Amino acid sequence: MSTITLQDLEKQYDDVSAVEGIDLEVEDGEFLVVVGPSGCGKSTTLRMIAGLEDVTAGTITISGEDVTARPPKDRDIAMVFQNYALYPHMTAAENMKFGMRSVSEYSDAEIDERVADAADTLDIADLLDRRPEALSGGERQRVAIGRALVREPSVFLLDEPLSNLDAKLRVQMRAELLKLHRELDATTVYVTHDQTEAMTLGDRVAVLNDGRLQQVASPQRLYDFPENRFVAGFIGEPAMNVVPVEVRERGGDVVADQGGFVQPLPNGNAAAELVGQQAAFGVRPEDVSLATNLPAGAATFRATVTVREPLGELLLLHCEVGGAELQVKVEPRSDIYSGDTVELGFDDQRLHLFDDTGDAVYHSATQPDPRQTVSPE
Amino acid sequence: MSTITLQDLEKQYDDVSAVEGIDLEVEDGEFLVVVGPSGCGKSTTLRMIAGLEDVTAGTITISGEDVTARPPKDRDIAMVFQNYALYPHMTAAENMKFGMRSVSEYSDAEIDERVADAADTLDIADLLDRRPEALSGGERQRVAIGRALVREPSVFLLDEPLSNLDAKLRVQMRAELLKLHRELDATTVYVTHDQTEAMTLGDRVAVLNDGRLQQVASPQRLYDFPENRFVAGFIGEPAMNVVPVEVRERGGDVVADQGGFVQPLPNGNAAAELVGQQAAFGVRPEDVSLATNLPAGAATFRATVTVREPLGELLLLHCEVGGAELQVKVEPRSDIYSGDTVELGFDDQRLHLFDDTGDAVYHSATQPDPRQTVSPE
Amino acid sequence: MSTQPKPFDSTRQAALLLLPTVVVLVAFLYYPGLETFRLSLYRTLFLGQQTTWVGLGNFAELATSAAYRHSFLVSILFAAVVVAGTLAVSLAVSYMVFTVEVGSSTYLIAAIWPYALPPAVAAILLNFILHPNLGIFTHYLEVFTPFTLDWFNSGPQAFAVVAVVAIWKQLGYNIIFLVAALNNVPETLTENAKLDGVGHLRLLRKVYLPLVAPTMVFLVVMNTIYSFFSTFPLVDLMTSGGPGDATNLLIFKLYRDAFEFSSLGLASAESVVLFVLVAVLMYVQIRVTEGYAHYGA
Amino acid sequence: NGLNAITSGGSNSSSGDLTLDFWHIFGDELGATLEEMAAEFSDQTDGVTINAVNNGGYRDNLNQALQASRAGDPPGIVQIFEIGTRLALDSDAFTPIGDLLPEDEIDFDDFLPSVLNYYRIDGTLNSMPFNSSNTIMLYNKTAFEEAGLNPESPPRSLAEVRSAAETIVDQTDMEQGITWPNHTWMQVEQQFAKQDQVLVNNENGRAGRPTETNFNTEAGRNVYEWWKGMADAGLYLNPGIEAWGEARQAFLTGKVPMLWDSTSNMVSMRTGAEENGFELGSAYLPTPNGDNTGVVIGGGSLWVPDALSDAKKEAAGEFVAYLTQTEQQARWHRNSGYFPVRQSAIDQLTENGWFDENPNFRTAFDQLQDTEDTPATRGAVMGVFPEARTINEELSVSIVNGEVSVEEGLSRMDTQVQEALNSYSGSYDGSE
Amino acid sequence: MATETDQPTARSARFTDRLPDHVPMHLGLVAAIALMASPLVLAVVMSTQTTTEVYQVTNVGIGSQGLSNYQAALTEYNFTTYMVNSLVMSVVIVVAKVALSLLAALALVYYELPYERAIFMFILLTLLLPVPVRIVPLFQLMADLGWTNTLLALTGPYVASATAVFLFRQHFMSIPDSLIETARVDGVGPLRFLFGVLVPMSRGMIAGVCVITFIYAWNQFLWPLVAVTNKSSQVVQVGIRYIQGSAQAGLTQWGLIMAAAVLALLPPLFVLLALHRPLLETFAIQQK
Ligand SMILES: Nc1ncnc2c1ncn2[C@@H]1O[C@H](COP(=O)(O)OP(=O)(O)OP(=O)(O)O)[C@@H](O)[C@H]1O
Ligand SMILES: Nc1ncnc2c1ncn2[C@@H]1O[C@H](COP(=O)(O)OP(=O)(O)OP(=O)(O)O)[C@@H](O)[C@H]1O
Ligand SMILES: O=P(O)(O)OC[C@H](O)CO
Ligand SMILES: [Mg+2]
Ligand SMILES: [Mg+2]
Repeated sequence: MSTITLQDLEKQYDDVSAVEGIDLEVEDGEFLVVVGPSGCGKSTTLRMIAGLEDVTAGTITISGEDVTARPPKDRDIAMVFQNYALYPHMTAAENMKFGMRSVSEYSDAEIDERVADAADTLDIADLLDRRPEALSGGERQRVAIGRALVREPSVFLLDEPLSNLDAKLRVQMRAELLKLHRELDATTVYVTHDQTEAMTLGDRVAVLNDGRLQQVASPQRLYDFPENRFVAGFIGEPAMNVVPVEVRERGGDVVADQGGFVQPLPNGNAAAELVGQQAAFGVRPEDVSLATNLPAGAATFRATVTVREPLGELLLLHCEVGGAELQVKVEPRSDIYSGDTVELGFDDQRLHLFDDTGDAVYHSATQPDPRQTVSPE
Repeated sequence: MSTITLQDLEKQYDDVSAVEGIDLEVEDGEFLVVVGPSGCGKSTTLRMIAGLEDVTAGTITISGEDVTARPPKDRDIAMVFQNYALYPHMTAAENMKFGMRSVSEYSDAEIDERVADAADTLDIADLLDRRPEALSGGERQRVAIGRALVREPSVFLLDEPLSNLDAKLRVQMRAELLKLHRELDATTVYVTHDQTEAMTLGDRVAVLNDGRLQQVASPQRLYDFPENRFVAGFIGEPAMNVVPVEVRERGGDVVADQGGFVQPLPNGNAAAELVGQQAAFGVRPEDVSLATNLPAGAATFRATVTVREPLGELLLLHCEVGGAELQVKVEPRSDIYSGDTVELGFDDQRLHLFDDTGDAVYHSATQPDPRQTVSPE
Repeated sequence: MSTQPKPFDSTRQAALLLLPTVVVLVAFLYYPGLETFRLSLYRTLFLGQQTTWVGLGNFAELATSAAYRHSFLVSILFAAVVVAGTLAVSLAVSYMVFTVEVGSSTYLIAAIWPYALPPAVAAILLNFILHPNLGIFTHYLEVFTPFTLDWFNSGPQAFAVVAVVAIWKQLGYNIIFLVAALNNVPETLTENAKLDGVGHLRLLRKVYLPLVAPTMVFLVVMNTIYSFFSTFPLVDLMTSGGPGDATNLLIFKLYRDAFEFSSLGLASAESVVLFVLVAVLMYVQIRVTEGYAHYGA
Repeated sequence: NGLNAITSGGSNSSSGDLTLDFWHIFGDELGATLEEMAAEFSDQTDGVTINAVNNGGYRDNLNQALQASRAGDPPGIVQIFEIGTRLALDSDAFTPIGDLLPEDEIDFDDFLPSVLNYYRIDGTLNSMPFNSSNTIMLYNKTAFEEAGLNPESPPRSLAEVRSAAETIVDQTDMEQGITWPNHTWMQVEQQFAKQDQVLVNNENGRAGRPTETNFNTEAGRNVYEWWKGMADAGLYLNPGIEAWGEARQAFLTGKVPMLWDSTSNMVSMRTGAEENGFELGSAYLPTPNGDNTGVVIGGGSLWVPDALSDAKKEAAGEFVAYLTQTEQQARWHRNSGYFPVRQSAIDQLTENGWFDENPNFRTAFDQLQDTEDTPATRGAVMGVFPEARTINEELSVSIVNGEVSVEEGLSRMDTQVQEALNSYSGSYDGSE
Repeated sequence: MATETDQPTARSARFTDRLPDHVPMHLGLVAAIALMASPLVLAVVMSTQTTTEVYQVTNVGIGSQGLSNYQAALTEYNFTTYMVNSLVMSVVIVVAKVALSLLAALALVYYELPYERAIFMFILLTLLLPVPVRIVPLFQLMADLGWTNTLLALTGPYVASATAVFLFRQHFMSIPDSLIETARVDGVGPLRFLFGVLVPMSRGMIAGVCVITFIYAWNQFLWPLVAVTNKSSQVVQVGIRYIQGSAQAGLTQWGLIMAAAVLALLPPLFVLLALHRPLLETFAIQQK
């Protein structure tokens, strides 16, 4: 049973407040990804869990025991660092053994066996005699994971373990990590700033900004029901379009009036209380379509294409409407060029409104699918 | 009239063959992007054009003159480097003037005027007195471009000019570069390893691998009609699925038989000559769909989902079929989990076959749209 | 700099690890250093066996002694010549080593070896090569130029010869640092200048020199310290301070006063003067380098 | 053995086996002779080994000996030049030699009085005279002949030196007329003695601590004005400060016909002249007007450090006595040119016809014999003598090069040496 | 090779194009280096000559003495002893300095240490106290300790050093934090950490410090001159002084002196050439 509980965790450096009160529970066997922009406190949080960083306030519990004051080695954790932290002068095997040798409780035979096991699991048995310099990025990565494995910790902590790899390798290692996690089923906290990693790896994803937890949820829920503008903007590439609108009532419908377009909001009663107020209207580029692709009767409006970016699988249009910019994903082979005027409309099941504090006050989709709110499988 | 012609260009380092015979014509005013994986010879090619690197064999012609043996300063080119190469002890203005001062032909007044013009164009007039350390990444970038501008060269060369910028800024600078190019209309060669940059910036894109030119074409054509497996795999993310098939005839149709699926190939006569042969069958993840989304009567097959990667705007499924893996992009909120069996089918207008040398021998789409083969606008 | 916790926290262990170093420093550096100050207030005879308190008398004596003032001036002049000469020659050589594309590393080794040259050996070699009667350089100098070399008797010539030896010996050290500094200048800056057709001299003056300025400051200080402190063997083996006190550098005078003329107190006062000198130099280095810090690669 | 020596420190002795280092200043043949003598003594003396070590020149030897005494690890016997006598004495680092000598073996009456007088201060003999020299002039008879000068009548006065020099430069290939190392001993100490002028007051420092110096006197000016004139006329070859080797080399290789030199090196000068194929002549040291009150003895004496154990001191005393035995002194003279410090050795050499066969070796001896015993010829005594020499020699360069006038240079010598004297006596709180 | 015949014009054009730029550089370098090396080359030549040959000034051929000047220096003029002494001194200083400085840097960088900055400054400040600034009391101290003429006197004052501590500290601080943190997570002890991680990872730096220290120690002149009065304990640099002095009597034996000088130069030169790579890297850090 290895759960991790953070209670009101805070970290204050001399003049910087890096983490400002985080409450978070990581379940046994869960793969939790912590994501957020650079400097938001991800590493700091992870390092406090590892015991590498003192805690300013709050408590950390691992498997029910308060470890806040314990040195790292007594927390039964293993950590994989961004740059792998392999000792350059030791072979892969020596790297994996070095830490264990510091603990007298293992016999040499035991150590050898564990290393062999880990090497098998990671398919690096024939690399064991090489020094890191003779290993590729992905291989180093696996040795680093192997080093964590041999200690059979109850918790794995990983800090951007893929960010030093090239794009191809990153995709491949991502799949391997998933597979490995499925085999081991160890509680894992994984830090990254890459949203693709976050979305694909996490059972749940914790979004951090400015030292504060923004939202913890399954990946798809995060995408569909961002709890605030930060999450909405951070998850998704290109980012969600967010334009200022006035919420009005028009013929019984609640509408968002931007000037360039007036968009009826379904499930209006959720939005009814906003009537008469300014709000930020959010819609993802893939939820804006050419009028021709919309069901008949949908509200449309005209916009001017300013930039055309063919991305191969799709065409990204930067359009100007009512003084705001909207990015729109359209069919890749569309005959649309900059300067053209296009007729657009929104997918009215994918609209969001944020109030002036940035909190989401309205999603046009009603209920999140229950299967997306719990850990899957 | 500034065209660049590379004829059979080669570059051999002591033990590495960096560029192995490139023939390429860059038209006057064209924005050509050279893209390829790391180490493929992009920078080397660019540096040979600039004269910073000796040529092992071949010739370089600029505006009709053979410049192969000329020193850089006599080639009428300007180059923007990845790290901007600004002199740290000079202000932005001094940086822009330094090179011109080395050439006696300009008077001080002329130099000042040109700098002022360039600064206006780039909107950095109020930064001119600052040292690089006091400029942001994007501003440095612009000063570096400004330094190239003032020389009014007939050719601009840029080597990964955006790679030191953060993601947001990169997108923004991309748009500015496009705008600038439209204003100046100067012949430009732009090196990047980022396919998004290549696709969005280039009038044409030259794909390089292992020192050899793979294909030169407009971005969308590159995406839709890759001339070989390398280009097919390099352009597009995630990469095109490529699985081995046998080409057979079945009831008058030419079909690709993978074992797990048998796919009829439209415009069969193009594929007819392959009948009886092994080939590599290529289809992009977005061109595989759930059977429910296909027109009635389309060929379908069953596959098992092994990995489910929710990417927010879509769901990437890794499926197993006939022993091969297929990546499939489906609706983001689909209720499909790993372990599920799904019914899939291909968009039969987006199929490709490659022979065992990797060359494309068949595209199911017949004619590329003519507007995509010439430089647009 | 980092508030990050350190892996070990036993203060006792740390103290134990530091102990040997601290003991040696206290015993052989701080204690004698302070003792120098104390001794400088005494007049002593015969290697310290007889002492009398004279307060600042020794300093007063130094201040009024024509010989000492002369020695001071000679040392300053010497430092100026050595520093300027060393930097000029090493900058030229370093720039060439840095610029050539072929054989750069071989040239580098061939240029830095004087770093290993013992000053005593340097002195003795040039003593011979520049010998007024036997020196082969002297011979050809006199054959091919109107100059004659008689530095056993000519003060200015002796000064020049010792300076040449001092510069020669110090070249290696300077070239090591300058080539490293030049190599630290991003290559693209050079390439950019090539595109613009910037000439060598202009490139050196306008680009490299400002960029390696912090290294130059560092070298000015190191070379000054060198010319004040490490040139004893040169003077001792080549000129013994002569002729006519022309090469009587402070360090040599200090040695002589202490160990030849047995004036330990006076010599200690001279040491104190030297100490002030190093302190000022170090201070200057820190200040000036800070001023240049923003060019840091 | 280097490793042992460096790790174990100085020479230690155990179980009665005494090893004593004898620090001398000689390299080459002279050093070899001393080593031989030391070895012979060691062979014939049970339990004592003398280890002769060339420890550099006179200045170094004295400095190192004082340093070593200070460090409590002194050598057994130290050779110190004559002008270091006062300093060595004041340092309290040495035992008066008189106390150590085996009474019966030493007959002081047999010693040359001029030598004994030099080293006896306030009635005590502090060190044992061993190698005594004085300054003579060597000249190239062959060159004299070639220039039409009488090789048997060398110049006696400085003016004669100049005219001989001019003639030879005129008549032969030689470009300069004379050389000698810029060395106070020759240009000042001997020249003052010859003119019967004391260098410092209080009877040359023998009647009390000196306080004043007499560089800028007629005696000094006589010499320096002539010297400056020679240099200006290009007749003086300046080999450098205390540059014995340079000067000798210039003379031997035929660059100059005349050389002022110490007698100490007669043997090698004889060989050198033979090798270079000219006939060597020797003469009294010429003086301003041919005056010849006499010379001051030079060379060195042997001192025994006080820090030694009694047994070692005793052994050192025995060795010192051995070195001054008639037999050894005669042998020492034959191998060097230093004149014997004992009459009996001179007698022995005379009897064996040595002086007849080697007239050049007699010159020094005659010059000494002709010397009147005056405060001037007894030589100056001062603690700052080594420093005074440095001052004199440095300023001599300036005078000869014309950077300062003779007057100015000499008066600076007075000022600077007097400053040194003041600070020396000011800090010395020893006897008197 | 084939390209050469394919593209003769291009290639030769290119070559002449580079001529004006690089040929003068090479010429300048060769000249500068030849000038810098000439005294040494001449010394080697002269060291094989007899005194008579030396005195023929323009005779720069290999002399007839062969190596006998070297033999004489080594056997008759004590150079064997001096060289051994220098070597022992230098090696002791190198080993002790590296060991002490590693320990001190370990404490400074990896221990929770009160007054860490103050201690570091305390060590750094000794840069203000080169030997000449403290030579008189240092000599007296050695005398009082009875260390004069011993290895202790020659090495003691040199075995701790601000520079080495500074360099090791700097290097330790450049070791990625994550490596240290890995060790923390594993609970690696200090000595195991030092010898298992720090030392192997600092090999280049240690080699560099060894070269700097060796050359520095070997080249010491003033301090041995003062601290050693006993010839058999003297080091080779001062040995040069003796051999020059001993030639005072007759004709200076320059051949012999040159042989001695070459001997005194060889070890540091060899060390420099063999280990110039780590030396250069180390210097790169020293400058901050
Ligand atoms: N040792 C430290 N001293 C002072 N401030 C620190 C320290 N370490 C981190 N910080 C600050 O704390 C904040 C959070 O840092 P942290 O390393 O946790 O960010 P992160 O989310 O991991 O960022 P990245 O994605 O760039 O790794 C940042 O503002 C950072 O500057
Ligand atoms: N100076 C050189 N000496 C030897 N090989 C070199 C040199 N410069 C480049 N190479 C080699 O030439 C090949 C091409 O290098 P180039 O710099 O052109 O690659 P690139 O496509 O620009 O890669 P990247 O995207 O990483 O910048 C590489 O294999 C590289 O290792
Ligand atoms: O060379 P020496 O031994 O004759 O001595 C000359 C002087 O007297 C030394 O002071
Ligand atoms: Mg981080
Ligand atoms: Mg590149």
